[in-house]
Amino acid sequence: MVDFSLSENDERILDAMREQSRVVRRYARYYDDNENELPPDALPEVVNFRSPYKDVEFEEGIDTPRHVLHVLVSAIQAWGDYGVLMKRIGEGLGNGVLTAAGTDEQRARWQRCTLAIAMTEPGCGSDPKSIQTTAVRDGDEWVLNGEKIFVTAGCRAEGVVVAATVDKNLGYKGIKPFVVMKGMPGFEVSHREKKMGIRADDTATLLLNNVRVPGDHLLGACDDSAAGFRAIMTALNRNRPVVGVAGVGIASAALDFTREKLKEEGIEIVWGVGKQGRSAVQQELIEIEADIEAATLGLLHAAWVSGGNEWKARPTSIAKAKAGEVARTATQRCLALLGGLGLSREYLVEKWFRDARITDLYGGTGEIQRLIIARDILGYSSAELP
Amino acid sequence: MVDFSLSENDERILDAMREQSRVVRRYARYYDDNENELPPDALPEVVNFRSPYKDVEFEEGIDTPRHVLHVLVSAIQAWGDYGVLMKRIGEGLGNGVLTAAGTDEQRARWQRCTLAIAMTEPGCGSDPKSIQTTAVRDGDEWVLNGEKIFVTAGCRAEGVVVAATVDKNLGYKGIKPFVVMKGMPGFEVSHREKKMGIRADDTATLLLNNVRVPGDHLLGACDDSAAGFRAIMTALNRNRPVVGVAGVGIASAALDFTREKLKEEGIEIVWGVGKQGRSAVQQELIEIEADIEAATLGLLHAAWVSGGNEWKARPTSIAKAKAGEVARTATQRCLALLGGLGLSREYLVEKWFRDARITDLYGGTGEIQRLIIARDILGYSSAELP
Amino acid sequence: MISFALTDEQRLLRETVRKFAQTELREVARACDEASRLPDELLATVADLGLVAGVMPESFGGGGSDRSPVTNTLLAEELGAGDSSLGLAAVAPALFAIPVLEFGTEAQKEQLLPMFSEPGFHAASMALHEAHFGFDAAALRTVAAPAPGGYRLTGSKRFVPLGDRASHILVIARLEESGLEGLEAFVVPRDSKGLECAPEPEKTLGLQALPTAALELDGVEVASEARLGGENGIDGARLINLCRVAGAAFAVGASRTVLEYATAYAKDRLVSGRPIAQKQAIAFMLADMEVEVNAMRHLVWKAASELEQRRDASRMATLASDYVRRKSMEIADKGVQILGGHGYIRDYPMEMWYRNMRALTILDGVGIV
Amino acid sequence: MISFALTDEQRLLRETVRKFAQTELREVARACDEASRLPDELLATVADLGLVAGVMPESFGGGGSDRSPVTNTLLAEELGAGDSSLGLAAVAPALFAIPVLEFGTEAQKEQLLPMFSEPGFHAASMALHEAHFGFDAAALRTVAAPAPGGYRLTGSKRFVPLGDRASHILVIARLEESGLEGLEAFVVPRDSKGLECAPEPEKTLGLQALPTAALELDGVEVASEARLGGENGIDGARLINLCRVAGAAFAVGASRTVLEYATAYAKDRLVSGRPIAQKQAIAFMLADMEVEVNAMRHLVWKAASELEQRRDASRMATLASDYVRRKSMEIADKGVQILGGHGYIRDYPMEMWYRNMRALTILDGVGIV
Repeated sequence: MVDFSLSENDERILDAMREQSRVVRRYARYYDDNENELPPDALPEVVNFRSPYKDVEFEEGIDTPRHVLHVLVSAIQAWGDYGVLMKRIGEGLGNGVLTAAGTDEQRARWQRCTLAIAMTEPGCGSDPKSIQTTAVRDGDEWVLNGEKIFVTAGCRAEGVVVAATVDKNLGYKGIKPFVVMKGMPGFEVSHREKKMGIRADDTATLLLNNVRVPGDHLLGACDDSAAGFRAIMTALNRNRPVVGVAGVGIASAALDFTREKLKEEGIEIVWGVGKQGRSAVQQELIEIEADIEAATLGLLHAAWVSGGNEWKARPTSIAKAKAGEVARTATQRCLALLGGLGLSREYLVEKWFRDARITDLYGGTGEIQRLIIARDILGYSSAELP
Repeated sequence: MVDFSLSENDERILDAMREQSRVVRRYARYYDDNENELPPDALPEVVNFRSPYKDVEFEEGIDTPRHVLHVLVSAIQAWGDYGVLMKRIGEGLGNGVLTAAGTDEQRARWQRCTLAIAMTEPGCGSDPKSIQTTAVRDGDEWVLNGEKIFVTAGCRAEGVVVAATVDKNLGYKGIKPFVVMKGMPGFEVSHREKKMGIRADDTATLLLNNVRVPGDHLLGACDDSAAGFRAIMTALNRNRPVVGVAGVGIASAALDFTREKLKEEGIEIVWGVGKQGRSAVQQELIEIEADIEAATLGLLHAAWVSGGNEWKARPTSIAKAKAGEVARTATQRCLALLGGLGLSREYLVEKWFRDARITDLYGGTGEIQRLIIARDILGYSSAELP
Repeated sequence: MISFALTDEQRLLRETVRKFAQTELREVARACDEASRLPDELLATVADLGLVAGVMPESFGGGGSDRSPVTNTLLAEELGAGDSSLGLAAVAPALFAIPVLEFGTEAQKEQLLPMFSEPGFHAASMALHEAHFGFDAAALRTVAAPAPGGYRLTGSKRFVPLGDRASHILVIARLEESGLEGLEAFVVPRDSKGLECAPEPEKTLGLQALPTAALELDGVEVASEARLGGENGIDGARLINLCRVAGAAFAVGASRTVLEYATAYAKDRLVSGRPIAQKQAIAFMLADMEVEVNAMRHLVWKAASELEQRRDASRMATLASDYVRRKSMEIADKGVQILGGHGYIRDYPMEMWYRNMRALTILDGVGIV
Repeated sequence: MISFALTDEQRLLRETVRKFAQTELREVARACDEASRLPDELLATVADLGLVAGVMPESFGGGGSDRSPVTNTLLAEELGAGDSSLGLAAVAPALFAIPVLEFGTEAQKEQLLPMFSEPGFHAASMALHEAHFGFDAAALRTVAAPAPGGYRLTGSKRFVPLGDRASHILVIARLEESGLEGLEAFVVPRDSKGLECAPEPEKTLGLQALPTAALELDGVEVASEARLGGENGIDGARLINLCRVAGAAFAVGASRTVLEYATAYAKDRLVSGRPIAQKQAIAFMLADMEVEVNAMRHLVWKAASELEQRRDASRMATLASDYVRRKSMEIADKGVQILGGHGYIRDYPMEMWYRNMRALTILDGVGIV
């Protein structure tokens, strides 16, 4: 039955998350101001909090499936802050590649490490197939050379799954995942990016200068299948809905703030009144609220149809496209409604404007999502619709 | 000196045009309802009116240059009606091709005839180079075969300049203009298009079935230069600003109507008030008004920089792109502001909604204009940005 | 719990209505639009489908299905996808039947509902829209003045669906308060004294196959029993929300069809030997349309679900209808743009959808879930 | 007569300012943004350019150029194209000097204008924006109450450009009427009793190189001679319009630079060996930006021209500023999108422009033409 109401258990979980997020938010300005510091893996207040799901038994048929509810939980997390978390999980995106492409032995060896993924390069934007980082076999070892940018958690991670090509003639089939651990000679974190927003976030540029890794650091087999490449792409794509959810979380934070402050000035939405009876500000608030609601529902829908398995491509791209757009425009419009005061760093709303902008850029830009959607509805390959 | 004020003479001309347009508008509904009838070349009231420019001496440095003022004059004409005119000029778009490409003899022979241009075909949309209509030399004659659609004034015109290829291998250089007069065996007006709007307008589908025309009906030389093709394109492009101007004229008609009717209901724009003090409807009226103002200024600017010569490509495409967009959205929004009553054929505003939609489709769609603009600012050829 | 799952019954019903809409509505849509004609045969088929009778209580001869705004929303999307004009006509009697079912006293239900379960199509309607520009349901001008033994209704109504043939019309009027809370509904038989009911004076921009009427109420006297819900009256906000969601659901369906048609067209249409769909400018328009069809549908579902659960749905109905009003027009606009000149001529359906979409998202009170 | 022609003088001046803005402003813009720093050397150069002194009457030692909001609009575009933050700082004294020139009594002009023609940069400013959310110049909360021999000013002002160093501040307050008509301006020296003038408590999202201050006016007493224009006061609507057009003109310049930069980037940036500018998705964004930069500029010019001719420019100033507020933000947004990840990191200027654009189109009263 179509239903969008929350059960008591659902509400308990969301309330618990909200409580954590309110605490997290106290740290938001600090790590925005001090971008050279990384937020800790856990905040001091973590002792007072458990996972919001803990102590809440799942009731089949009454409670929202956890993989669906998790959209709202994660949105509330980002509503608290994008980069500061109450407690960071030990996994990076690279752990997904390890699980998917690694042998049992490889998995056993590295599964306790936090692994990032290093994919993007200065010369390849949205096209992973044009990777220039090379891995050349030399006896029992691989020798890696190249530069990787926009590596999420690249500073914090203990190791990195580096996408490198063993044979450019093979195209994407030649691209293999290599585990490169921090401290290996020639492997260096060049710098943490200085960004407009999400400054608590750890985005690194990595340099590989004749890094020699043992032969078994290549995850999976060195054949001409695309398995390794696919494992990397799948792990990266897993970030897509996560970024979308963060987008609506940040947008909601901005709207909540805007509503609250305008209410203090005597301006709020009166529901039920037709357009003729609304003020311009009320109308704009309604439009922003509808956008956020639509983006949230899109993400819930994508989670729902994916049924707890890998996120399905089309609904996820649809949801991500909308969420990325809404995160941009909602924060832009909220600031305009608030007037000059919203620009001041006294308040977090100017930070949300900066933070939100990332969500239409990574996890696949809005343009990439639209390409995926268009190809899917048209039945086109990427060659037919490049 | 930058100036947007109108001189007394300017105002007299515009007032004279407005007066004519108010009369023309009385016929608008009739020819919309009776699309099988063509409006007459001149309305009965024509005896009371002269050209709005008549009797107004031009004062250099005081009056707006006529080629610039003509943007406003034409907009007011379309504000009256798009398809019904007080008096139709004897020239068609094809006469421009005759003038540009024809020999003195050809010009002398056909210049008094109204000539349309037949360019578009069922299989070629925005790409004139893929024309399928053929002209094959047979002794002293050319034998033409093909189908032409969306021929403006195709029913009314006495003759048509048909774009046909004499050699497909030559590409656009093989495309030549042929004068085909009504009544020539094998030349037939298949039908007048039944359209959503601009129903007084004469848009025809023409069939050429072994039409034999004398050798000298090819305008200009039958060499492998692109002169003939260019003459056709230039004549067609001349329609670009005309269509844009019509767009703002129709949009203005809709806005004027909307303002008037909402004012009767007590709703009108109060200038000077900030966004915080406006109603949603006032805000929307302001946005529509700004759009129309911007589109109008763009057309005035294009006319100004073209200095009375052929319209310059970039400013004209910029102006046309904006005008086409505004014509669509302004009429859509006006109807939404008016509520259900605006949908009734008791009023003309629903007709303007239909009429306006053409202006982003012909004279080059909005997408074609954007391609032209993008190529120009990027310095790309049509091969580089197809 | 959050769920996007339809019940088996909903799936089945949706499939039936989809088939009907995609064949019987869509096939005749253009001819009916051109002729402003609603075919009697079609109404006979509609009656057989039992769209209205099905949800009437068994005690009044109906099918006894649960009252479900969500189910009706699903069906509205399908009807809108077939043809909004004919689709609205098909379910217009619900404009009368559903408010009676929801707000009527037992006596009113007993008196007024059985007619919808009788064989054949029974036309009844609701009169909400009024005869002035900038209409706002929250600022109604038609008034119900208390009169001896009942009320006196005065006002001008427009665009009453099937007003040309409706046996009864539910006239929405303001009793005391202003705003949506002040709305009341009165059962007015078409032969009432002081009631003038004439076909709309002119055709409308869109929805041309849907016959609509203009009503003049010149102090029409009705008994107090004619007030829906008796002395308690109706929940005016809920009535308007049910209508707003219906209009939005029709627009979702119409938008879906625009997208499907434009997609197929863009793949077929060659320029320089290649389909225009391979141009990013076109492909991205299609992608945007797909994104928005989904967004609109989700908002409408959520609003419908709140109505189904009898929560206060004013927020969601406002968000959904306002969003759909903007986005569905953009979708139809893009549909026309993708077809180019073909989007402007009546040999293709797109221009009709462009007109219908504007009408659909402006007219208040022509559908109900 | 309608004319888009600049005078020779305007061309010359524009060329000078363009050169200055494209080199001296643009080169240090990023460093100044990161450090929230306004270099003194820059202000010295600005003083040499005579942007403010040039338009002061010769009798007060100025250049005696005609007062021309159009010229100032052209210069504002150039300064915005170089760097909005530094550009606004450069012409901030005009926020004081121009209102005095326009509305001041002869005595006020004689007293207050000569300082702008002295050697070096003379800082003065205007205080319009207030310390509450949803600020609206037409609903000012700072009040001027008549007091013996003058007025008593009470209120909280924010974002006063160069408020950290201004010798005099023109405080905008409401005297009697509400709305723009009720606005009056009062000359307040910075050492006035009851005036607290502190740097903004925190940095702002954008325009970080522009020092701004917060003012607390706790019953500041000023003599009646401090009221600009004497008993006739000022034309409040005109003052606000002059400010709105200035903000919009800066945004036009900033938008132009965004477009130029994004265009060059898109041609340079290769994906799969081809420039991204060859993708229609990117190329169409650039085309849209070009269309809108032109549209914005024309609206701003028309508003400025009406101000120049001393017509009632409220309509055009509203249209222009409202349009520019929406479109310039979209342009900066597209600029970021075209640069992708590079649009988000501070190694590239685009993210700064994105922040500046939002600030520029929101802050009322930081520039004047």
